Amino acid sequence: MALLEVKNLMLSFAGLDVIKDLSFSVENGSIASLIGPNGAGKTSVFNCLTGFYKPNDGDIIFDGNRIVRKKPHKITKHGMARTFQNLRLFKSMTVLDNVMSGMHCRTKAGPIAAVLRHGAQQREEAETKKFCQECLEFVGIPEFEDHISSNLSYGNQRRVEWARALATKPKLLLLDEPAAGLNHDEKQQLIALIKRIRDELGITILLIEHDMGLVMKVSEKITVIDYGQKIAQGNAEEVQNNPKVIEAYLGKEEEEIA
Amino acid sequence: MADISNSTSTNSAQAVKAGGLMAWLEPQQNRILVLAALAGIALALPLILNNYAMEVMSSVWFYVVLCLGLNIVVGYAGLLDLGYAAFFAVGAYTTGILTSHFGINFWLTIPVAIFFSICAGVIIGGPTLRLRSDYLAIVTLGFGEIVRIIARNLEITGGASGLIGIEKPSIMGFELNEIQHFYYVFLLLAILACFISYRLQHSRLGRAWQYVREDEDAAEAMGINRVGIKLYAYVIGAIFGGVAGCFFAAKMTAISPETFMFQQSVLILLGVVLGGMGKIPGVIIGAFALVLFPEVFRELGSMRILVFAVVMLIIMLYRPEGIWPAKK
Amino acid sequence: MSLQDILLQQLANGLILGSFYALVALGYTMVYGIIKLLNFAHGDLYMIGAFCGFLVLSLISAVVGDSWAGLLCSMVLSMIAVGLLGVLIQRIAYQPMLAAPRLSILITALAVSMILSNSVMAFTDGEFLAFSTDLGFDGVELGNVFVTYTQIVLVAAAAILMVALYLFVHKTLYGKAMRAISIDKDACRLMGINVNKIIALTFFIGTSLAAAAGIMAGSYYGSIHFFMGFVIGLKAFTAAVIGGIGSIPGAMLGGLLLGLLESYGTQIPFIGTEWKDVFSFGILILLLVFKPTGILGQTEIERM
Amino acid sequence: MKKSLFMSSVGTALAGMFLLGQVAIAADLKIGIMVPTTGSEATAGKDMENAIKLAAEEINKAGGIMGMNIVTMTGDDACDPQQATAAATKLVSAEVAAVVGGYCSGATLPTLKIYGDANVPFVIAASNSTKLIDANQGNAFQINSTGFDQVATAIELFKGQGVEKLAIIHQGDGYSEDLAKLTREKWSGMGKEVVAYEVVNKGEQDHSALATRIRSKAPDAIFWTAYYADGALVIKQLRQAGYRNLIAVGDGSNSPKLLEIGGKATEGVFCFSNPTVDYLPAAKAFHANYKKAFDQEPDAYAPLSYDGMKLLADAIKRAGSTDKDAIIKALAATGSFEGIAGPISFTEQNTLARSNFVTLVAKDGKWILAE
Repeated sequence: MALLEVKNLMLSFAGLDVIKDLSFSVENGSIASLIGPNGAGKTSVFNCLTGFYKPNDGDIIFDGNRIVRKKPHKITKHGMARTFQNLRLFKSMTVLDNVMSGMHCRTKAGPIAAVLRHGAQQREEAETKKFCQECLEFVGIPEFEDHISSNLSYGNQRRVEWARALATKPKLLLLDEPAAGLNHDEKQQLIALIKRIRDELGITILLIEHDMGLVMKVSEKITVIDYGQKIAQGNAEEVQNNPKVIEAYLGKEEEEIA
Repeated sequence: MADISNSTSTNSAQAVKAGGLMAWLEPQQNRILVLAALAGIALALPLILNNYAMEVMSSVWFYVVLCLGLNIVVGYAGLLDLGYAAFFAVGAYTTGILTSHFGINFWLTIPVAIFFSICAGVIIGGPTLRLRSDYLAIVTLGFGEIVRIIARNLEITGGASGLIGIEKPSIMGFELNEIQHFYYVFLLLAILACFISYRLQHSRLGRAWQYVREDEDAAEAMGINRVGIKLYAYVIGAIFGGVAGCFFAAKMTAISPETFMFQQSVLILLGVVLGGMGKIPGVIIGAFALVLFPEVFRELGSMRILVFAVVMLIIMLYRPEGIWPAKK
Repeated sequence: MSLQDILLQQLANGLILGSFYALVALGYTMVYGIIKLLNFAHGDLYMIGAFCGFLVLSLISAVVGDSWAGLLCSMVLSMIAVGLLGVLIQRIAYQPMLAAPRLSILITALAVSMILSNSVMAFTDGEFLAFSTDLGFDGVELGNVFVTYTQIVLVAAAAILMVALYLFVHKTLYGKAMRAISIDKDACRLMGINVNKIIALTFFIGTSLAAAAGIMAGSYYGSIHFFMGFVIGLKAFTAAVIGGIGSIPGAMLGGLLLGLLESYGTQIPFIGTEWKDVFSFGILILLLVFKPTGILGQTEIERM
Repeated sequence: MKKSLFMSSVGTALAGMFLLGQVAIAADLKIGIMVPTTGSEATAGKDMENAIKLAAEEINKAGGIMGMNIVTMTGDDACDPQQATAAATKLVSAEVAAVVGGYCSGATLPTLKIYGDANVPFVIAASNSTKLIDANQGNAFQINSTGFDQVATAIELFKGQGVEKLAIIHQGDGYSEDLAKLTREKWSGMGKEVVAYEVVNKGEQDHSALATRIRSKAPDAIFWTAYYADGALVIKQLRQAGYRNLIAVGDGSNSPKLLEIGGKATEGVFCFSNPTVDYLPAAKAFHANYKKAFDQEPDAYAPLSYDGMKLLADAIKRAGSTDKDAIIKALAATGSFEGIAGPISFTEQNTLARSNFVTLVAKDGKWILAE
């Protein structure tokens, strides 16, 4: 059964179609990718999935729930987490505090609990802290938990974002260009990490990526879009040999040169 | 009592202190020592102060409560509220109307005032908290004025002259009618306000406010309902203002709409910003400055707002974290 | 007076009031359009304009008299002076804050507003000053509706200023740069536009329009005081929002609409004048909640 | 307890200051002055302070009261209820024998409880809201005629001018609303019509819509019960809208500024005023002395403030002691005190027994006594 199903998605801004009649699905437990040339509408798809954009038409079914037009925080609570293309950490807060933001939707202590600090609240805080430390350990930076997040290296800041997303206890993890700005070694570690997230934690992954090498290495299913429309779908090999895909990429390159 | 750190919750371990005082204050036991000493001084002040000085000090504690309440909205949640006096008015008028028109015991009016403050917070905040922050500022300003005009126009609120003859509260037959009594009442309220503020700041909710303040979209993506979280801040701030209003009405025994003008809201905001938004000791300093300045510099009294405004501008330009030092 | 006469007279009242709102609303909208700042100090600059005009007029009235010629001279001089003050404020207070969180820049603007009004209060001891001019009460009577020449001249002057602004923004290179900056500041910088200069120019124009409105109001109503900018500042902001903040024709439209709404509002039966402000603020709040883009404003799209 | 070191040191320093302030020199009689010396009403407040100090100086020159020298101490109420309670507590803490002053009724109101609880004699020189009567604990004495008297004076004028339909405008503050309400009650009680009862918001400049609305109701007279600054604008715009009938203004508008701002439009406007120096034959000497001492013209409430101090001295002499109860008793028994603003005696409610209001009319840019 598909964990995520996108049906006939439509999105337009000021009369301009950004996504046109897009349909695709992500199988439970798989690693899937969404690729396409610059400006193809990949991030817009993510924003529709996570509730930041309201699509004009179409349907999104996630884990048996219709989530289209729901608020982002509700979608996160349903079990979909995301990272951002440009880092969006809470810059002046510590790494651990950043990760703890993910646990917010899985905990419930309100203002009265905060003031009384009764047993349940203290247990909840302790559990939150423990789980978030585990998340940091999983992405490999437990030693930085007390550091202010903006003081970390770029690569480590990326890891904080992943840990933060993992702390929401997601079923599906959306990664928006996770390899952007990483060097070769970091990319290798990223590939390993993506696989570990799926294999060890059982979390389904959908990623947007420019780095073809990385996409081809990790993805089991690839959806290619251009101008907001799906032009190809399949495994790495199928997509690589699809003439439409080659045209979309090469054609685009030629335009840029011209 | 818990330690009062001037920082946000968790950046203590790797923090490097700027000043010697701050460094000395770092260990928990030193802080508790200072707090205990300060508590002793505050409790003992009535022994050495005359009535006038005590009147002024009660006013200080009173503004500490109001400023801490607004601090939850402005400092913690990062929302500019220019109509905070409206909540203060809701509390004061609830107590005033219930005691003078219906003869209800003062203490029973407090839960009613809290209920109405919550209602006012939800009515004002509910539809408006999703707005951009500058629109929110204007909307809250508008609501503040609306509340004042309603109080001015209605029969039950005593119209423009307001209410007089509000009963003074008593505890088990002991009537609170001297300034010493109110000094301790307001001191107690201020301590309670500090305690609640501190606990809230260092909680799941307090962190959520900080997330939303730093990056609304990222917070939303992490599963935080930003409108709900802001509403919490707004309503809790409203409760602080409402409760302060109850005691204000009881102490003054007379209230009129002029007390709840836009200038009052600005004054409270000044207190929050001067000392340092979001920091409890900073806000307390702000409240002190607010009340003591016109009393100490009587001849500059009419220039009070001008002086504060200049200081506020300088603070925003050169030291946005306020007078109270921040941990690096 | 017949009902028709009343409605016509209220139309005249509303248009005059609306012209003041529109002139002040333009400054809000221009500044907001270009740096997304709600300039709380704008109403106070209107007040400063009135005081500046008063000062200039009392200095030059010996030479040119305190009738139309004197008024025009003082208006031009104070528009320039207050316009420069606007630029100065932008440079000192707002420029360093552009990258800061929005809360900080809003508080800064509030501080500037308080500094302006409270320093005038300190200078005038909080007194009302009589802005006496020699304009007279003559006018034309149309049926039962009476309009003074002063009122006609005021509306005409406001109209001229607004048309001039519209032409400037839409027909000149500076105007084009202004519109470009409001869309994408960084792109403009890359295209070699001196962004800071254009922002300063915007402040200059917006502020001097407020100053013009201040002088016109001061001489028309006959008194000035330090607090006169507060109410009109709020009303003009409402007007800008009604029209769609960021839109210049919107500010003009919003100003006139609000003026008419207020003057006709007083004729509504059973609702006394004591509820007038609840009525205006209510409109503002409902509008912000349900249609924050106003009549002519455009929806903003924010990218992740 | 949460405070910083900084604050507590400020606190102790202040405490020290307050303590020092309490030391008084023997054989002095300390009298408190409560007026606004800062804020929007500072001008009027300082004027009252001057007049009271002038009276005290004259008494001291003449040998003081029973050999004691009068020392004054000013508490600034800033025309604000909150600051007024602080000022009143300050005066009470300083153990003044009595207090003279009181300008803004709203600020005076909450202080009545403080003075009442301390049983301090309080001569209220200017505040005259009728609300003060109920809050008075018996120790306060109003030497300015209250709103009731002003309403009576106003109604007399309207009746004499043959007015049938009246329009009333106030400004939404306690004082002007009180006056407007009382007038409305009285006028309707006489079986006549109040065709319009309106409010103007403080600080607003354009009242043309209101003027048109009122004109359309065709009243025979309009009564503005609030202050001069907004009053001038309202009158101007009423005239501009073509209203030609009678306009009267309350004592809050009794200022040359009204005529200055309103210009030609205010010609012929009636004003009800408490007695100011210009219309008091007995105040000639005071007028000259005040000008000499302070190099300025005495304002509206200077004569009453002066009388307040003199009355107090008189009462203390009659009481023969500075005992508070004795002074209060003597004040209440005042029978034949001749002040520069006229004779003073009190009703059972401690208000002035006679109306001291006069009717003025604007002529050639000046207020003159109306016939």
